[in-house]
Amino acid sequence: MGDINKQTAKILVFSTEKISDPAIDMAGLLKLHYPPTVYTISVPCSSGIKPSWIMHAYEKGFDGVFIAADGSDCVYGETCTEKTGKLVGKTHNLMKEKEIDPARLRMAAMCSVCSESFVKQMRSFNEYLLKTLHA
Amino acid sequence: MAKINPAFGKELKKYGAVNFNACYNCGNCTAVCSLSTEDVSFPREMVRLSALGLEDEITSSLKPWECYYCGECSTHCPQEANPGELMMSLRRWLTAKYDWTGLSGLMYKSLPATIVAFILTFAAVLVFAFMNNFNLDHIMHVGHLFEAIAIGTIMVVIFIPNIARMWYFTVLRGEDKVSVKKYFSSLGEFFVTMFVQKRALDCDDNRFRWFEHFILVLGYLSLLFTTVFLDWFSTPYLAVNIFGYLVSAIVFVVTIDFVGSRIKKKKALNKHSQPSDWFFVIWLFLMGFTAFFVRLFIDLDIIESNKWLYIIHFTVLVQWALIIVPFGKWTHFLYRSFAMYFAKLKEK
Amino acid sequence: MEVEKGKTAKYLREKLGGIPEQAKENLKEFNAIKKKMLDALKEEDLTVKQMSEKIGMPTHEVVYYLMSLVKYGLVKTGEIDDMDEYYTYKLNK
Amino acid sequence: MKEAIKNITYDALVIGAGIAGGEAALNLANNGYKVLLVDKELSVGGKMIMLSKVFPTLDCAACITTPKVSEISRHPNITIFTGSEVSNIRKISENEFTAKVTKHPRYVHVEDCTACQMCENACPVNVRDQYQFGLIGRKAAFIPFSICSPKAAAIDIDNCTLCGACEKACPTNCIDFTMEEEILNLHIKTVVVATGFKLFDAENMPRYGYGVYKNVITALQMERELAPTRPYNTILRPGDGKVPDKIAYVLCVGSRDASVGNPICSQICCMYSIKQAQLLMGALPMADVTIYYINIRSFGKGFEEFYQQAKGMGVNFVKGKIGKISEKEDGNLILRYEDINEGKLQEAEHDMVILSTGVLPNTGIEKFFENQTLSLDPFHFVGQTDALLSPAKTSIDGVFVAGTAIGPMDIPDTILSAGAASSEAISYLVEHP
Amino acid sequence: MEKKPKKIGVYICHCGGNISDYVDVEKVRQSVEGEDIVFIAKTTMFACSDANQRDMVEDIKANDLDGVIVASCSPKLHLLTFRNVSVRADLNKYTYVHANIREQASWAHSDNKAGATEKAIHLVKAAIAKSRYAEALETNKVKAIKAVAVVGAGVAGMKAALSLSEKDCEVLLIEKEPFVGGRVAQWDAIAGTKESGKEMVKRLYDEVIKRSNITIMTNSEVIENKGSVGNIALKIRKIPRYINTSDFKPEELKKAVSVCPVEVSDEFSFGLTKRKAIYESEPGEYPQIPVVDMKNCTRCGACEKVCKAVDFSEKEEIVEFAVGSVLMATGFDPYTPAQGEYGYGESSKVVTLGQFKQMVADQNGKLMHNGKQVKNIAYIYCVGSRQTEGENTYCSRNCCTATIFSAITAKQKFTDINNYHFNRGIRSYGKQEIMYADSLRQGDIYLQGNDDNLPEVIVNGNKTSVKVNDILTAGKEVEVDADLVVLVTGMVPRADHSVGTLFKLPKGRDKFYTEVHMKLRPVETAIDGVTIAGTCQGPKNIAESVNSALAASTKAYSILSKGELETDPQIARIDAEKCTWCGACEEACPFDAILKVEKDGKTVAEINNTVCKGCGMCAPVCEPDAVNLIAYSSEMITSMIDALA
Repeated sequence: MGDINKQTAKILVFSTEKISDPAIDMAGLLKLHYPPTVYTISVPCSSGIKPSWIMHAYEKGFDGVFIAADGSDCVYGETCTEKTGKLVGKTHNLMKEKEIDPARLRMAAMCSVCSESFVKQMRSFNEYLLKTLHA
Repeated sequence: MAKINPAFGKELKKYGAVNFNACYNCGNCTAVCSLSTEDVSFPREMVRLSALGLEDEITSSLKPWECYYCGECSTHCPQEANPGELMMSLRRWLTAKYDWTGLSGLMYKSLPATIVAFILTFAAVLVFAFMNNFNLDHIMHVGHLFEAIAIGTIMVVIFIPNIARMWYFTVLRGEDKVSVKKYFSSLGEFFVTMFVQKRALDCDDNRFRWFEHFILVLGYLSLLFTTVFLDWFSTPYLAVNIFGYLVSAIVFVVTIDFVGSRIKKKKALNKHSQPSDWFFVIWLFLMGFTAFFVRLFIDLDIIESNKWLYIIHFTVLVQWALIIVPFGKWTHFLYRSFAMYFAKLKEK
Repeated sequence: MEVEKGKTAKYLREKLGGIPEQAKENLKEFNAIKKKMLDALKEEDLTVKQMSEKIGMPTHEVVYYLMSLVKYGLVKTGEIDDMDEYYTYKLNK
Repeated sequence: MKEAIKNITYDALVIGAGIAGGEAALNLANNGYKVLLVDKELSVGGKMIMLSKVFPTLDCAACITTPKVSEISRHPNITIFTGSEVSNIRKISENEFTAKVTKHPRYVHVEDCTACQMCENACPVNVRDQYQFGLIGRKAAFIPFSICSPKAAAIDIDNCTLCGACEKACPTNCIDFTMEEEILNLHIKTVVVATGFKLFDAENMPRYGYGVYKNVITALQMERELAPTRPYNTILRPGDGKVPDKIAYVLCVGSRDASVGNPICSQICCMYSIKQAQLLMGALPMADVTIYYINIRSFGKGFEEFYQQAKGMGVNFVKGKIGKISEKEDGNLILRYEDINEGKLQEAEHDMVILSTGVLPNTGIEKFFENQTLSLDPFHFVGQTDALLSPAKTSIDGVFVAGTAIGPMDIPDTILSAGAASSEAISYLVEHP
Repeated sequence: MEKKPKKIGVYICHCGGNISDYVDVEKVRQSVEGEDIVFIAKTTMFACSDANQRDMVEDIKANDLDGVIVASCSPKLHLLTFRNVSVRADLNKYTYVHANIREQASWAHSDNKAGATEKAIHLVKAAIAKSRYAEALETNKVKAIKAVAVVGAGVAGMKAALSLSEKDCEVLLIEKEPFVGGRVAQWDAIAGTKESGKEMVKRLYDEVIKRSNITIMTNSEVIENKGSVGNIALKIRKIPRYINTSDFKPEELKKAVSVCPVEVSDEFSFGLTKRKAIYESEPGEYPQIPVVDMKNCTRCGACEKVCKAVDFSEKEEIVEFAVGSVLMATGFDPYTPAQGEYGYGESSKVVTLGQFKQMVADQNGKLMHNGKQVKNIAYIYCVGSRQTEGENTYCSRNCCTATIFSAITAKQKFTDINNYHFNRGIRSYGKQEIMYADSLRQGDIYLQGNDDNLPEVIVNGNKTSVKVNDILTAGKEVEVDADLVVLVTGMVPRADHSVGTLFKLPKGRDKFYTEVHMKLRPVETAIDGVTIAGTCQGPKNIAESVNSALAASTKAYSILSKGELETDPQIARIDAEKCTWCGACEEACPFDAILKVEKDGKTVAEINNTVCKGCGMCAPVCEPDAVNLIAYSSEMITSMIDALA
C-alpha cells in the first residue's frame, strides 16, 4: 500500500443498496471529499450484516468498520433498527474478546440523501482512528 | 354561567345582520381591524356573543360604538360572515335597546311601520297647511318655531332618558365604580368624538370618507344652527345668508355621494343598506336640498308662487325631527359620542 | 440538415438570428455581480450584511447571489458570529 | 427541419408523473399493459420528490420516492416522456382515444448523458432555480435536481446565451441544439388523469407581504431549506442570511378562505407545518417555533399523535388566524392576530414567517379533451361521477382520475386513489380489449 | 465452488474524463489484468455507449466468458444496462458484477488522484472477488391460483370483490354476519350523496349477485389457513340459516317470527328496537332471507310448528377453498361509551350518534324521544377518540363530518331544533369544509373545549344539561339544557379479530391492522398475499374505504394475474447440514418466510421462496452460521474484504 495509508485510516463501510448507498453516491456527485481509504460493500439491509464479516475486516487490517444503516427508512420494516443494533452489540462482545477497541465499530442511520452527514461521519471516524491507532 | 339563546340571532337579523353565524372564530376580523387593540378587541367577540345570544354582555358592551365600519373585516372575512355589518346591526339593536319608548326598535324592524309614520307626518303637515289656508308666512313662522321646540322636547323626553339608560347599562351596572373627577376629566373625549370623529381616522385608507363625514357633520350642525338660531330663511345679514347656502349645499352634495356609494355597493359597508340607512341619507339630502332652494326661491322672490316647495321642506323637517332624529339612525351620532366618553370613564 | 455534433449552439444562434436580450443582460449582470463579490471577498471575509454595505446591494439579493456562488464552488461558508446569527463567507481557494 | 410526426400506440396514457401517476402507471404496467407516462416537468416524481421528510413517520421523502421512481423508469412496460404535454384527446370509439403529445426539446440526448455535470460547470449563466423555488441560482445548462429522473442535464433555452460552452465541455456530445419540438399522435385505450395540484400563490394575499417582505417565505420554500439537498448550507432567512430563531407558521393561507375564492380546507397544511416545525426544532435547537392555526386537522393515521408529539417538543400552538404582517427595519416581522383562547388582539414579533399555502386545482385540464366534456367539481378539481363508490370515475367513460387532481389529499390517500384509478382502468381494459 | 476456473472480462470506463481525469484507468487495468480469472481487461471511453456494448457482447461470445465486470458510474444508473448486455450475450444476468469507480472513487476523491486510483483498483479487485462467487440464478416461479378470498362483505369488501371480478378473477366473498353490507347498511342519509346507505348497499349487492365469478358466503368464517401467497388453502365454517329457502311461505314465516318468545336488542338499529331469535331481514339487509339466530334461540320449537320452512336439521358445514391471495375488509366497531361516560347509561337522553341517525331517519314531523319533543340537541365530539386518559389517542377522522352532516339532515327535517356542537376543534378536512360552513349558516352553534377542558354532562333528575368553558368565548362557562345528548363515538378496531390472528396480521399502536409502508404500500401487509382494505386498517369514510378496497384489489390481482408468481432469486438459503433448528431465524424474519420442516429425520429451517424478500435479517442471528443470502454469502463478502484490505 502506498503513502496514503499513513495519512488516512482504512475504513470498511457496509451500506444498503436502496437507502444509504445512494447517499454515498451523492457525496461523490456533490464532490464532498472523504478519505479514499474508505471502501464500501453494499448489502440489501443493514440488519443482514454478519458479525463475522466485521471481525474478518479487523483481521485483514481495517482500522474501522462503519455501518450505514437504513434506520427507520428501511424497506424491510420497522424492526431493522433494532436488529442492526443487536448485531452491533453482538460484534462488540466479539471485539472485547479479541481486545479490539469497540469504538472501531460505528453505526449511524443514513437516509438516501444524507451525503453531508456521511462525509462528516467519515471524517470524524478517520480522525478518531488515526489518533488512536496511528498516533 | 351563561345560557345560550339562539333566538337572539333571528332577532338580530331583523336589524340587518347577515350571515354572521357563518363565523368559525378565526379572529381574522379582529386582527385586520385597525381600531382593535389588546384591551378593546373586536369585532369577533361581538360576533361570538351574538351567535350565542348572550344579550346582557352585548347590552353592556360599548364595542359596537367603537367600530367605524371601514369594512376591512368584512372584505377579508374567510367565511364571508360580514362582521362589519354585524357591528352595524348591533348599533341598531343597541339604539333600540336604549330607547325607552320602544319606537326605535319598531322602526328598525318594520319598514311598513316606518312608512306609516312618514305618511302620517306628511298628512299632518298637509292638514296643518290646509287649516292655515296655505299662508306661507304663518307656516314658515310655525316651521321655525317647530324646529326649536322639537329640539328641546326630543332632548328632554327622549335623549336624556335614553342616554341615562345607556349609561346605566354600560357604566353603572358594571363592576367598577367611576369617580366624579373622572366624569369631568373624560369630557374632552365626548366633544372630540362628536365633532371630529378622530378615531375614524385610524381606519385604513379611509381619509376621504372621514373628511366627507366630518364636513357633513359640520355642515349639518351649522345648518341646524343657521336655521334655528340665525333664522336663515328671514335673516337680514348677507353673511349669514351666504353661510346658509354654503352649509346646505355641503349637506346635499355630500349626501349625494353617500347615496351613490350605497347604490354602487362597492365597499363592504355599502353592501347591506337597511331602510334606516336609506331614510337617513335621503332625508339628510332632502333637508339640505330643499332648504337651499327655499332660500334661493326667497331670494329670487318666487317662493309665494311655489309654496309647495316650503311645504315639502317643512314635511321633511317634521319627519326628520320626529322620526329620524329620535328613533332613526341620527342617534348614532349621539350614542357614539357618549360611548367614547363612557369608554374613557371605564378605562383604567 | 446535418450539423456537426458539439457545434450545434452556433447553428441555433444563426437560426434564431441572435439571442434574447434578456438572457444577454442577465448574464452580463451576473458576471458583474460575481466579480464584485469575489473582489470584495479577496480583501476580507464578509457576512451578508457587510457584503451588502460594501457593494451596495440589498441583503436579500446578496443572499441569492452569494449562495449561488457557494453552490458553484467559488465561495464557501465560514464561521458563525458569537450570537449564532450570521455566517461569514470566504473565497474557496 | 420540420416537426416530426409519429404515430404511437399504448394501452394507457397517464397524464402527470407524480406519485399518483407513477403508482397508477406501475399498477397498469405490472398487469402487462403498455403505459405512456407524460409529465410537463423535466423529472418524474411530482411534488413529493421535492419534499424533505414526510409526516407522520418522518421518513425522508427522497428515500421512499426514489426507489419508486426508479421502479417506474425501469419498468419495461412504461415509457416516460418528461418535458412533454398532452392535448387534443378525442374519444373515437368505446376503447380508443387519440391524443397529441408535444415533446419540448431538452437539447440533451438523455440516453447519452452521464449526468457528469461538466456542462453545468461550464455554463456561465445564472438564473433562479425553479426546483429550489427561487432561493438560489442554477445554470442554464443544468441537472434539474440531484435525485431527478431521468438523471440527465437539460438546457433552459429561454436563459441560454447559446455560447456553446456546455457543448464543448460535454464528454459524450449529448448536447444538441438542433433538437426541435416533436409532436406525436397517440392511440390509447384508456386515460388516467393525475395532474396533481398547485399551491396558492401567496402574493394574492398582499396583507401577508409575500414577495415584498423577504423573510416571509412559503412552506414549500422551507421544505427545500430543510431537505438534505438544501439550497443553503443551513436554515437561513432569505432576507439577510440570518439564522432564524423565532419562526412563525401561518396556516390557512389561501384555504378555508372564501375571500380569496377557496373555501375548502387543504387537508395537508396543518400536518406539513407540524412536520416542518419538528424538523426545525431538530435543526435549530434554540429556535422558537409558533404555529398560528384555526383548527388543527390531524385526522389521519398517526396524525393526532404526531401533533401531540410536536406540542411535547415545545412547538407553540396559537389559535388565531393572522390578520396582517408588517415588516420592521431589521427585517423582523410583526404578526397581528387575535389570540382566540384569550379573546384578545395580540402582536408578535418573529424573524421569519412561513406561509402554509393551500392546495388549488391545476386548471385547464378539461381543455385537454376535445369531443367529450370532462366535468369539474365546484372548486375546479376533476369531477367524480360516483364519488363514494367509484371515486376514480369521471364524466368520460374510460377516463379515470387519480390523486390530488380530485382534491387535496396526503400521500397515503394519493397512493390509494391511484390504486383505485388503476383498478378501474384495468377493469375497463379487460372489458374493452 | 466451481472446479473449472471462471473466465471473466473487465471493462474500465473513462466516462469521458469524469473517471479518467482523477483515476489512472490504465493503471487500474494493469493491476487487475493478472488476476487468475480475468481473461480480458480493457479500458473504454464510454462503457455505456452502443459501440462498447456491442464489443462486450462480441468479447463474451468469442472468448466464452463466464461473466463480466464494468467499472464505471453508480450501479443505480447502469447496472441494468450491463445486465442486459450479459443477457444479450447469452449469460445469466446475475453473473454480471458492477464496480462504482465514479461516484465512489473519482468524484469523491477528486482532491487526491493517487488515492482515487488506489481505491479504484481495490474496488475492481473486490468486484472480481464477487464475480468469482457470482452464480447464475433463475427467478423462482410458483403457480398462482387466480382467485381471491375477500373477508368481510361491507362496502369495501363488496367493492373489492366487484373490482376483482371485473378483472377476470374468481372471488370468494366471506361474511361473518347473516347479511352483507356491514356498517353502511345501517345508515340512511350519507354525506356526499343523495343515495342512502341502504340503497348504496343494495346497488353493490345487486351487482355482486349478477357476477358469476363471485361466490358469496354469509354466516361464514375462515377458521384455518395454510400455504402462502399464490396458493392459500382456506377452511371456512358456514353456519346455516335454519330456513329452507327453496320452500317457504312468507305468511308462515311471519307467524313463526311472531310466536318466537325470545326478544333481543337489534344491533342493526343500534339497539333502538328489538328482534326475535328468528327474524326477517330488514329493508337494507341482504340477502333478503330470514335467519335463525342460534346464539339466542332457546330451541323451544314454537316456530317450527307454524312454519314448515324452519329446519333445525341443517348442519354447520366446513368448506375448503384454495385461493391465491386474501383481502381483509373486516371493518370497525363503533366505540361503546363506558357506563357514566358523559352520562351514558345514566340518562335516557344520552344516545350515540348511530342511534341518533336512526332516530332522525325513522321519525317525521317532530323529533320525539321518550315521548317528549326534542328541541335542543347537544353533540359531544371525540367520545372514544383523542382520549387524553385512555388508549384511543388517535382521531377517528370521520366523526366530525358525520356529525355535522347528521345535524344538517336533522335540522332540515325538524326545522325547530337547535344543534349545539361541543367539539374539540372541527376537522372537516378537504371539501367537507363546505358542510361545516353550511351547518354554521343554518345556525348551528359550536362550542369548543380542549384536552384539559372537556364538556361536562350534568344529569339532574329529569334535566340534562351540558356545559363547557368555551374557548371561543374567551373561556366563558356556557351551558345548554339538552333534550338529547348525542355522543359522537369514534371507530375502534373490531373486538373480534380472530381472522387477523389466524393470518398473523400485525397491528399498529392503535390496534388496527397495519400496512407494510404507510406511504407507498398502504394496502399491503407484512404477510405476503394478504392485503387490507377499508376501516380494518384505521378510520376512514366511505370514499376512502372504497379507494383502499380498489387499491387492494389491484395489488391482489397484480400478483396473481399472470397465473404464476415470480420472485427474486436473491433470497436466503439454509445449509441444512449446519442447521440445528433453534428458531432464531424464524423469529428474526419479518415476513414469516421461514418454515420448520423435517428433513432426513432432522428438524431444520426452510425458506419459503415465494415469501422471502432477501433482506438477510435471518443471517446474523444464526449461531451455527447456517444461513446465507444468495449473492451475499459469507464467502463472497469475506473475499471482497480480502480484496479491499
